[in-house]
Amino acid sequence: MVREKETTLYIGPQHPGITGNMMVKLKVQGDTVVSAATHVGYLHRAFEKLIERRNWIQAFTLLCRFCVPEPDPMELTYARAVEELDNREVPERAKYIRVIVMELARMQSFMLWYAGQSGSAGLYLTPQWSVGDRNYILDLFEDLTGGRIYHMYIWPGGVRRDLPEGWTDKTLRTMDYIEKRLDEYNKILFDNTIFQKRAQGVGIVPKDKAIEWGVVGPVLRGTGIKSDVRIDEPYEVYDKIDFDVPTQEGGDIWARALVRKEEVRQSIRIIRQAIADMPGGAYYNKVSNPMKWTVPAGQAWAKTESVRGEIGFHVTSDGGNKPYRVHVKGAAYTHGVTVLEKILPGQNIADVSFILNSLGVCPPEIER
Amino acid sequence: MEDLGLKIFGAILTTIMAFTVGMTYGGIVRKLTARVQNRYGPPVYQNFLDLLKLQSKKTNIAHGFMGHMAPVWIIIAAVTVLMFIPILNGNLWFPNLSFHGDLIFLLYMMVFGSLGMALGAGQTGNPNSAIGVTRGLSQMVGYEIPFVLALVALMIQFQTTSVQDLTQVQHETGVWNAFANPFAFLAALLASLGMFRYSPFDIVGAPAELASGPVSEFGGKYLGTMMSGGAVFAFIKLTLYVHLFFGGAGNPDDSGILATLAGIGILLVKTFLLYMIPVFYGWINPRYRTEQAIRYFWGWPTALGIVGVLWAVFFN
Amino acid sequence: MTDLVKENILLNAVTSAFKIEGKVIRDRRVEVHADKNTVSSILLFAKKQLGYIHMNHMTCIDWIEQGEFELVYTIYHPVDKLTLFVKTRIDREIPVMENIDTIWDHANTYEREMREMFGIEFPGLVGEHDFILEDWDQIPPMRKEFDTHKYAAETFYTRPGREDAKDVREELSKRSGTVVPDFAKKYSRE
Amino acid sequence: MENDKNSQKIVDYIGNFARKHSLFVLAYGTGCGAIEIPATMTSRYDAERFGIRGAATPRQADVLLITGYLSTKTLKRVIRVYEQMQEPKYVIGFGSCTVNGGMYYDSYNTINGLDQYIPVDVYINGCMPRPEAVISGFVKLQELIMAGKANNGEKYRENLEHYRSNQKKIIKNWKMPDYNW
Amino acid sequence: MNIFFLLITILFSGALLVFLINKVAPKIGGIIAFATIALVSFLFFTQVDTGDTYQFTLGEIPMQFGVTPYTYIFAIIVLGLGTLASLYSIGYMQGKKRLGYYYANFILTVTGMIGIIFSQDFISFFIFWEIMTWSSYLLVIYTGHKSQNIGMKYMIFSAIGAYAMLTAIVSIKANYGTYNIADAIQNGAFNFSEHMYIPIMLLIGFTVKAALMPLHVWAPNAYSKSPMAFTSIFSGAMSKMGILGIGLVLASAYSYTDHENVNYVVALRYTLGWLGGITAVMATIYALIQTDAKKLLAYSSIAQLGYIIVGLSTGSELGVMAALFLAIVHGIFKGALFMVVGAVEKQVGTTDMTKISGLIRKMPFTFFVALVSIIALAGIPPLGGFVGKWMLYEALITESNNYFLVIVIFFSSTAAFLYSYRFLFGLFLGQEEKDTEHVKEAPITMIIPMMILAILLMVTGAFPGILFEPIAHGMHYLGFSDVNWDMSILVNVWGEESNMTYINLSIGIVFVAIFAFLTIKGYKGTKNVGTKDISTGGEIPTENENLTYQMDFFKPFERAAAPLYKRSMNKIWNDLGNALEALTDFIRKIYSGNGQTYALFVVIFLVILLLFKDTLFAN
Repeated sequence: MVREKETTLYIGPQHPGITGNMMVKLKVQGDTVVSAATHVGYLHRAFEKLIERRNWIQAFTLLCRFCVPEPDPMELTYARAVEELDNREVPERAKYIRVIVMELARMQSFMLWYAGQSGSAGLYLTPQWSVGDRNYILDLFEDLTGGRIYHMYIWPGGVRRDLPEGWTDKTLRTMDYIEKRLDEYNKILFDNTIFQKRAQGVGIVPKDKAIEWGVVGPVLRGTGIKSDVRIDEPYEVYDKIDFDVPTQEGGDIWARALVRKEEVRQSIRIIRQAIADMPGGAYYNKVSNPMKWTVPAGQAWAKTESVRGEIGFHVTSDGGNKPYRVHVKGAAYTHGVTVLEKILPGQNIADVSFILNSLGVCPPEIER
Repeated sequence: MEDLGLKIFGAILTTIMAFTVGMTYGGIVRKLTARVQNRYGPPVYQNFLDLLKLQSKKTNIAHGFMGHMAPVWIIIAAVTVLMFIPILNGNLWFPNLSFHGDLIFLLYMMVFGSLGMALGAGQTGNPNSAIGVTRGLSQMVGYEIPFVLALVALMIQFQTTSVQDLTQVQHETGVWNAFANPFAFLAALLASLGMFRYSPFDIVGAPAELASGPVSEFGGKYLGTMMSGGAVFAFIKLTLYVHLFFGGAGNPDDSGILATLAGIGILLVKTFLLYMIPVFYGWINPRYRTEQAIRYFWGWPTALGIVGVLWAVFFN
Repeated sequence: MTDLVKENILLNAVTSAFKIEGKVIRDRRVEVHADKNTVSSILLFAKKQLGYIHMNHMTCIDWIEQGEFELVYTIYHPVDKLTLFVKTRIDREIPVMENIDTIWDHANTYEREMREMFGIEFPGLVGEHDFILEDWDQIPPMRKEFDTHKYAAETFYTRPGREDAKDVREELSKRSGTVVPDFAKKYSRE
Repeated sequence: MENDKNSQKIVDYIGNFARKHSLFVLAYGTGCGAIEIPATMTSRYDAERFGIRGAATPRQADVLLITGYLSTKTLKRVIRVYEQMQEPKYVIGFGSCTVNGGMYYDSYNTINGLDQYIPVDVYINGCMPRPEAVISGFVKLQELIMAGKANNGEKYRENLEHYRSNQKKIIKNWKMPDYNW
Repeated sequence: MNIFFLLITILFSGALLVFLINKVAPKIGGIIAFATIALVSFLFFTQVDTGDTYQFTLGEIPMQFGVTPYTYIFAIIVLGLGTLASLYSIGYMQGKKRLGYYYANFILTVTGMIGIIFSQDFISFFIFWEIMTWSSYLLVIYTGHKSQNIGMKYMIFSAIGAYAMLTAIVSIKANYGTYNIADAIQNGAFNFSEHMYIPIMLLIGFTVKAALMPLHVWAPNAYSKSPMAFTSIFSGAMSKMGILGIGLVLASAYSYTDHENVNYVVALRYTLGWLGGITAVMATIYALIQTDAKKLLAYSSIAQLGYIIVGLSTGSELGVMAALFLAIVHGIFKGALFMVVGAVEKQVGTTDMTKISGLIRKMPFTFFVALVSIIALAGIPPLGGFVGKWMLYEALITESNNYFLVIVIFFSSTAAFLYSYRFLFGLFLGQEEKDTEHVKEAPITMIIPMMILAILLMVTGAFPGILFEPIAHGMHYLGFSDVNWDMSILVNVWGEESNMTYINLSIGIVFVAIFAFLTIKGYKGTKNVGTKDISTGGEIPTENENLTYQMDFFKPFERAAAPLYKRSMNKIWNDLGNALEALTDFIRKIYSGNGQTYALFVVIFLVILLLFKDTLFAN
């Protein structure tokens, strides 16, 4: 066999710069990437196969593990798909709670992204801060659902339990705290000229190709295209809440970072509004015996805006007590394979991990 | 022969001191970093434990002779350079060989270790190591320019190339070189940021990019020995800077035990304060790309260095 | 509810152009059923003529009883905010489908996954055969006839004491000696 | 080799003390448990207090954290990484799925029972284990090290055939290079 | 018979014998060549004293042979390296064609150089200069048609140099009435009072051989395309002939120039110094982007010659001493390095660093020599290269006002670490690949000369005084006042010193201690593994994947230094290079393009000059 000319460089699966258990095989010439190939499957647990063996409610234990950094949108999307099949109404209060949970999830995921982004740029101070502060949001989740990471809180027909006493106050206090901290983060990361130099003009997703490549979420908004499921196809009570969808021109890492930076502010705004507007009443449109629950036959497609972009669930039911087929499409599915392989060639080795973080590549979402 | 005995004793004492101080500074930096990061942090002596652990690993892997030699080279460079820099100005206890080598020698001897490291890393065959080495060498070309400019400025300003004499000059005039030639000092200070390899110049072993760069394949006793060498080197760089720019430490007229201890105390204070500069800078900055780092050194630091040389030529 | 004007216009545009069946599911959701040979022309038509430039999703459902795979292409109009499902069925025995990664680059990923998980062949598809699995020598795992539990039990070591489908509450009560309350019993499995 | 505390020499004692307080964890997030590692390492829980810190490559690492289920594809990489680590080396199985498969007991792609394939020193159960649990797992490991009982690296080398046969059962195409030992 | 004639005769007859015997027994040609040069070296070092002269007349022209203390320095380089290179040739040239042609020209080149060293008048100097040029040209084109173009370029530049030199020689005769070098110097031929063009013309002639910018264009290709055994003396010794001339002219200019004309000398010094500095920088940064090891070394040679010229241009004791020391040491390490590359070429078949890697286990001795030479080249203590570099820096800092030249030189020598590492890594480190599995260590006849050179480097590092002694004599001859030197202590004018004994002692002690510690400690648990057993993130690389980082090795540096590569180099090199290339083509149209025509042309030019010297150069 003839030896290749370009050097092969394995970014992962065991590599400090990879965003999860996956591998990007780079062919490099000098320190410039010539070609990149994403290899996944290291985290394949056959969720979609296993869900076919679980009943409708048991699926939730698996669902939230689809993507660790942000489990809640998965639950919500699945719940909404099942609700559509089952024609199940959701109480107004549950919708508000769901919005709060979603935005909290967005914030904690932002904190993780923030840590990854600055960590991959070589700044180790802010990751410590933001992951530390993320614990406060996880505390809120713990109070609400009993779990730090995996919540299994959103169920078809509402949420599993009502807000605990004093939870809203605590949430508001946490929001105030985090808002204050965000200013400090910005001073360190976004005002830093070195970070700006590193991020500007690197990892550009071209605007004219973005939609065709299947780019979604903040990455798409970073190219200047305003696209957000919360606005385009409002679910829950997002149409009743006033918030902005930030966009930036350029399509580079810097633009995406700015979009995310603004988005987390909007999340705080949404949470405050949702808490203020929250109606009373029921929080759960009960399923009588979830273990024996059957859902009418049909297919449903539900999508939700997660922190990385649109998450879609295609749920098929044959009328039985188990889902016939659930297919999940996460944002990373396209970002991590097609987009990554297309934008990495020509980049510097130093920027590979940087770009991975910026695209929000989350391998369990790709292979499930 | 009494003289020789004293010399050997002094040399061993110097080495132990440099090693201990270097390791402890590393530990203190880890602790302080942790505090800045809202953490409690490891104990100050954590580095010693790490070293001990690495040395007590039961199996070790070398990728051939150069891989085996790399730590040796680093220690050779570290200890040899240490022998040739004055620890205390004119003190009888630590004269070592400081009269027998000058700045140019020191500059080149410091590269010796890097070369050994580079060769060892090269033999492992890990592409990450090779990339790390190329980055390190490229960056070295970057920061050596302002550093040498600063040194040349000092040398021509005081008409000497010996560290010992430069220290003595400061001791006699009472003016630190940092003030005698501020431009050269600034150039050297900025160059020192690259030399200490804290952020934003930690491009050699950038974890998220290259695993850990040149040391990717080194573990156990090899990594431990390298760590010791690195600790000594940290002390060397700091002491050199202190002697070049901060008036050194120690009283050449008094080599009594008290005066010596006082000298060491002053040296420790000065070196520690100096060490904090790259560390502080590193806390709040992300990493440069290699070419950005090189460009940085060829920008303001070099300009300052040139001004420093002109200052030395025209104002003295 | 709106009167589904846009949806019906879309449905008419597609069904009349290709003489196929379709329906409006609800607001913003339209589906058409196509023959497997016309799928790519429908997709191309939708992309070029109607502006459905974003492909959200592409999935496969294994209808083992009918002996068919159902392929669903979900495409989206970013301005009209409409979603169009193009559904087609292919024979389970001869699972060959047209490759559409010339229309959307990222269809490549979906198709590689389907090739691996369902054994559907896409002529002209580039990319390594091993996408998610490695050295897989059984029938494609997402097919309904593949019994994952049996396979796992045979292949992997099973730690003693681990049995399937036990009632957690009963097990817990056995261990701790407490009685399962009545209200809880109604949630039990059978 | 005897591993009673009584028979430990003073050298071993010092060595174990150092090993105990300096655990370099390999940066390998094999599963979803990796999400709690940042939390463990950062400000609230701060594992560095115990001398626990990250290591970038297996050569430098002491502890291999198996953060959750292992798919067969990852198992192969884990074995390779584990064999590249230098003794003494420790493995911590993280989460219920490493113990007995957890909720993935019926998945065709994840192993059930990690200790069949590589020796495990400490299991931490839970799904997922909280940072406190992780730290307590590490403390347990430290106790084992201090008692001289964490010598699974040697055990693996001695019983290599046993582990190899188990590994080869799962990894169908054993393309591992023979320079592993 | 006079000893000088005897030596020259031995060499000539050796060349003839080798050429003739090739028809009968080609295998012993190499041995004869080695024996000839070895015999000459032996005779030279035992029988010849400095100051011996021998006068005779050729026709009407009085000629003089002799050895001055100054040329003695170069005789050391030429004969030492010549002997070792001829020994090396035996192994290197084994199995190659046209051995008679090769060895005859090899000996002729050495003859030319020895002749230059012996010559004490300009006529014999020029004749031997031409013999050297001519025979080396024939060796450059040894490999055949591909190298014709390169050989042509070399020839064109040599011709430019030869014309310039000839013009100067003739006008010396015309103006000072002598061909004798010493007389001409005494009469003030180089003192810039009048006829300033004479030293400048001579310098142009010499700088071509010393590959100073902008007359270096021929060098990279000529060095890299000739047989490596020859390149080791081509670069190691022959370029020093240029240095010999430059040193002579400059030293005479310093010594004999009046106060009123001193500004010219200063201007010349600055010009040469900066040209040398720029040569060093440019050649260095071009060396570090080369992928062919030969070319890398060729550029590195140019850079090193730049340092030597910088040293000479200082005009201070320490500077000239540094230059002469560097000249000898450069001869040693560059000779050794070209031999290393030759060994690799011989054993592997290529010197393209993108294609080979990981030879260290296959060729450990060669690696050792390469390592030692590279350490010397990079100027890292404690080897000979450091001594030269140290003196050069000290000279520039203490004795010249040219402080920014220090920075230029320092930049160049720091950047030299880059290509030094590239060289070692490219050939010897990195992954061991299947396609170099069959490679074995070079034959013993190649190893021995390389090893001798490596040991010499260590000795010159520990006891530089061995070389300081002849250099000091030579400098006295050139008119430099008392030169301070010590066996193993380096001293600058400010009195600071670097003591090589202590340095070696310290390095030695620490080495033994740490090496023993690392080797003994955990001996049982220490394993040597192959280069495939590396952490690749847990993945197992397939066989055709390349894990050695070889392409565009210093890309980040290239990017950072992009302006240097782009603007100045494009302007200087391309404009000049292209223009000269065009000139080459033009001249090739006129002449048939081989060496004979060139020789004829030079002879005709000489005759014309001699005939019309009175009309052309009358006062």
